[in-house]
Amino acid sequence: GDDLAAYCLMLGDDALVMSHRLQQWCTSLPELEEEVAVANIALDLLGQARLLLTRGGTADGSGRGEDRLAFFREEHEYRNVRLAELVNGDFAELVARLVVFSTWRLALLSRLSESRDPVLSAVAAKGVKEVTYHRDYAARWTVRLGDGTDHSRGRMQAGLAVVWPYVDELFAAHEVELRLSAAGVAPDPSALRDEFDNVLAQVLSAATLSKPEAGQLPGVGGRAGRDGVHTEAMGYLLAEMQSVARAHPEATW
Amino acid sequence: GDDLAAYCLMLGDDALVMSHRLQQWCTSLPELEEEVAVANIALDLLGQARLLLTRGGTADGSGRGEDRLAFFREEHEYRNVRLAELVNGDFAELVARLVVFSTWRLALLSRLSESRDPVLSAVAAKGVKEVTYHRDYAARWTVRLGDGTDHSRGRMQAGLAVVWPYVDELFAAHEVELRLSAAGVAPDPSALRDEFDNVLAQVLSAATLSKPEAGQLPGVGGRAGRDGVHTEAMGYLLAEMQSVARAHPEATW
Amino acid sequence: MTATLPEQDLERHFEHVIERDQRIEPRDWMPDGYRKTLIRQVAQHAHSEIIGMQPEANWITRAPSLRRKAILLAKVQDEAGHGLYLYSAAETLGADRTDLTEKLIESRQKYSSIFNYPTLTFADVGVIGWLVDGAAICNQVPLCRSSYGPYARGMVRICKEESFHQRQGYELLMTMTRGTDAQRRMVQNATDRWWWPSLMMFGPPDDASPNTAQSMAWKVKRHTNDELRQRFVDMTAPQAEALGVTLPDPDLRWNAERGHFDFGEIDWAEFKRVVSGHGPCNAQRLAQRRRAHEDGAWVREAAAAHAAKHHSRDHWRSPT
Amino acid sequence: MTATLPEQDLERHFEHVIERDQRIEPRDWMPDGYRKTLIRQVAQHAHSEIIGMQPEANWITRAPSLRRKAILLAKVQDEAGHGLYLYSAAETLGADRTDLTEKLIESRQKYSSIFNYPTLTFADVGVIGWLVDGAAICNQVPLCRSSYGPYARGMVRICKEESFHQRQGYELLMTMTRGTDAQRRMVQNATDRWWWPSLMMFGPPDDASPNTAQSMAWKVKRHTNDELRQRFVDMTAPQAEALGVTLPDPDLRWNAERGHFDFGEIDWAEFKRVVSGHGPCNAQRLAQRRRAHEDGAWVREAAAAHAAKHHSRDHWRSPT
Repeated sequence: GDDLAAYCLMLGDDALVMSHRLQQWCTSLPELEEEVAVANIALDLLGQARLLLTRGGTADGSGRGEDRLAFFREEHEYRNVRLAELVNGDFAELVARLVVFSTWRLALLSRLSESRDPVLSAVAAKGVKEVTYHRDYAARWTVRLGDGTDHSRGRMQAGLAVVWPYVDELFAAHEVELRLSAAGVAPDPSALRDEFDNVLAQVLSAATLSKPEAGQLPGVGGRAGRDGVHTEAMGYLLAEMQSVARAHPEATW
Repeated sequence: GDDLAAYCLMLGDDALVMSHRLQQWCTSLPELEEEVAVANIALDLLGQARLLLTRGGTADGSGRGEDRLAFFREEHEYRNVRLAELVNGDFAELVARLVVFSTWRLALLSRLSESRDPVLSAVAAKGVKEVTYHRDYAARWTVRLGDGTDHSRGRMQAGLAVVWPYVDELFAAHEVELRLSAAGVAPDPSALRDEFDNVLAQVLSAATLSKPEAGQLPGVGGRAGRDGVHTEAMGYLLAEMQSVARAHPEATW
Repeated sequence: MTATLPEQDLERHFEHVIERDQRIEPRDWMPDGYRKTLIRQVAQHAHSEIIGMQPEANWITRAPSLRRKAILLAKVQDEAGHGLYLYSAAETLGADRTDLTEKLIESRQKYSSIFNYPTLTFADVGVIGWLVDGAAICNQVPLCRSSYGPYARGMVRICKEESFHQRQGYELLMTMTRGTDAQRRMVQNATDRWWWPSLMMFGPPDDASPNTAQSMAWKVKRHTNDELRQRFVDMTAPQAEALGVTLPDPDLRWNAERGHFDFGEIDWAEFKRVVSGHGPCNAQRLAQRRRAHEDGAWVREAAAAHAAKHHSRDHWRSPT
Repeated sequence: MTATLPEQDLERHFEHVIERDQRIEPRDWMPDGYRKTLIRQVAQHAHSEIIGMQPEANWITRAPSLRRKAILLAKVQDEAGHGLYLYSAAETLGADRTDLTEKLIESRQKYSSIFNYPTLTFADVGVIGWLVDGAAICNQVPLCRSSYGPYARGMVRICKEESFHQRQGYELLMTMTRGTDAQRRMVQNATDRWWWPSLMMFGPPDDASPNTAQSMAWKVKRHTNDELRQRFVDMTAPQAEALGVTLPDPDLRWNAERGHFDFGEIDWAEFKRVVSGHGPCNAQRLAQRRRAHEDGAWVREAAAAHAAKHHSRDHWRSPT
């Protein structure tokens, strides 16, 4: 129960926090088509977050609903990977983050759709369709920017360098994930690395870009997002996201 | 009592919110000397805010302390002018806002130091010394940037254009101010305009800059900062400022 | 074929189509004035959808429930979609989207003035759905019968989505007014701020609206401003009562004789100020649109360069 | 005068001054190695003050009481002041502040690794005051007797302010541990994260610190790393007990025989990673410093241009 709940929060928080960063792009994108597409991706992830948080609140017996979990947890209770919380940069950074995030998430959800937990499996199966589109969208833009102008190529390469230090964390297994993997409920994150590397290699090759050399961002005392240890960006994100809900703790909306 | 309290909140909120915007500059300034100076101005204004909010909480008999007022009021209860809440731009915008804000505030505090209210008068007298320095600092930078390079001159002129629409609001008298003015407690804001215009004219002339032609930002249905009607920037500012205090409403610090 | 007909016959055909309430289509001949009027109308509508995203997008990241966040995000996305759709309709008239965007950014074309007011609380999201979308629907439902085919068809789809948004807004307000005192105060406060600007959405009074006659003759406008405004007030006043909020107009009351609600005088001086660029958010809205457009220039250039290299065929195919 | 003395005599004079615990002053002759070592030491210290502003400045705008906000803002301001003061001291050795800033930004000079950890809660502000300033004081108090005059005098002032900061940090923690459960948890959590990095502030163990001997001979360092580390642990362990927090080291205990606290093994691999640029915030801290410096370039140029025009005399005088 507790492991399953913790796992639902991990994947749910990834989606919720990443969705927040995409929401912040709203009205700032380079074309209206991108406004529609990025809002759509943000909506898909928000939908995934809602299902996963709801499942998490049921699984741990706490009876906390999606809103209780989204708006009344403290930073250290959030389980998302730090890639999701990274402060927004330019459009190239958005594309870079999205291609990394959705390639990883698609690999994860594909395997999770075979989970022994029927709810997780159903949520994942639905997510696979969505994230397949996200990955394609991000990959197409990676190629357009990488193989566009000299200027865009430089910016796309720089965008990749910004997000790359957050990559290893995606594949580092938390003990909860290891136990659920042993139980056939969730994949071992480290098993997703090959698929990720292969897809990224294809995309980068089509984009005439090279894989960044950046070192990896360590945790604090070995603890990172999955343990509730985040970056300094996270507190500001939650302050914004939770401000109205917390100003009216007794309200229903 | 209520008018006096409202007035203390007006001047206190001006200082608190402006101080917040200066605090956000911390570690981003062009020189270490500017780090020291801007932090110093932010500290002075924070000190003024604390005295004024405390006085406000006493005057209205509510017994609310400075922290209750700073961290647990809603946006519409904040009485600051909208100039104070404007989102930070570049260093030229900072200088432009500071030269406008402190020229106005110095004119105000000078007269307020002769208030019939002994507390207000003492707070103002202390503030006059501080804000005299703020104004000099901002005026010196206005001149340096205006009469520096062609590039800096253009940016300084642009910075002035950004803040100028917020100027008229500084001199628009709220009914509370009019009643307190009649009672000899506070100056009528409109009476400060000449001094402001004169000082700004001198600074701009020394800086070889021209007075912006920008139109003035109206309120909403005639209501603006002094009535608790702010800009869209204000909600984000308060979400950040109040986040920790509101997450721990029972705590003492 | 039509190209060989003399201008007089073309004009007679055009008028005949209009008279019989049929549709003018992109390749049909149309008078220059008709084309210009429509381009302006459709472009302004498109601009309004795009600028109109901003006041609502302002609350997406702070929406206090995930369900409301999803609803709001979907709504703002719909507005982007409407904008795209409408720019396409304008392109069928020979306009160019890039050119229209430039005109918006340089203040040479307008958008609905309602979006020059700030959204100050989450209740504003509900009130915009209720009043602003409500007024937009009153304005737009008749345009589903616009004489210009692509616009009329676009409006059918857009109106359907707008009335969905309107119901969602009203439902949010219902939930809030049944909630805490603070929530009820927020709703009242937002209603106070948005009511009069909503009435201004129908444009100047008929006696100060010189283009109305021609537009109505061309059937690109089907009712006068004052007719639509009255319809909106008649529809909205009972909704306000059902919500338990007070519309900020002491003169608002049912007139049994007229069979309509009477209402107070609109502050037309404020209307003119805001239309002419001096509302609380005009500069902010345009600056945001300009920033997005300028910051995106390198991206659009890259996409164009890539398309030119690869004959508009993407180089990357998803591994399956 | 001194310029005419043979090098040997100069060196003898220098060593004599050092031996007698007198001060070397900027215009005195000094060996190249001494000068270089000192420039590096003082510059690293200056850089540490400047980079050290960031983790604390992170909480200024969110400080949960106005009193704590003022204390924190004043502290961060003090750090900027220390930085200025120390860069000046480095300049007395012939270094150039602009050049030192470039070296920092390009990672050619280091700063204290402790600032490469994130501040995750407001309790971190208190713990930094208590542990990080506490460790800094242990390091720096002996430097008030540095053989180099300007640095020694700077350290007197800086240490005075640092111990003020340290008391304020401890006092914040006292208040928090007497507060709510959530506050106590925050303090414990912050202590858990900062304890080991604080111990690393004293540098590698003596047997891996090859420069210590020369620095001690020159009296620019007065105690070994391990001596200072022990002193810090001995000072801090009882403070932790008074606060009611647990230091995250199961091996920490009083050793009556030694008259010191024993403590566990430091993770020197982590130390090396962070020192060599791979801590949780190295990139972020340098990027922020670089951004401020680059964004400010046009301002510094303008100031220089203005000064050149007006012979460094400001053109504007305050009307009085």
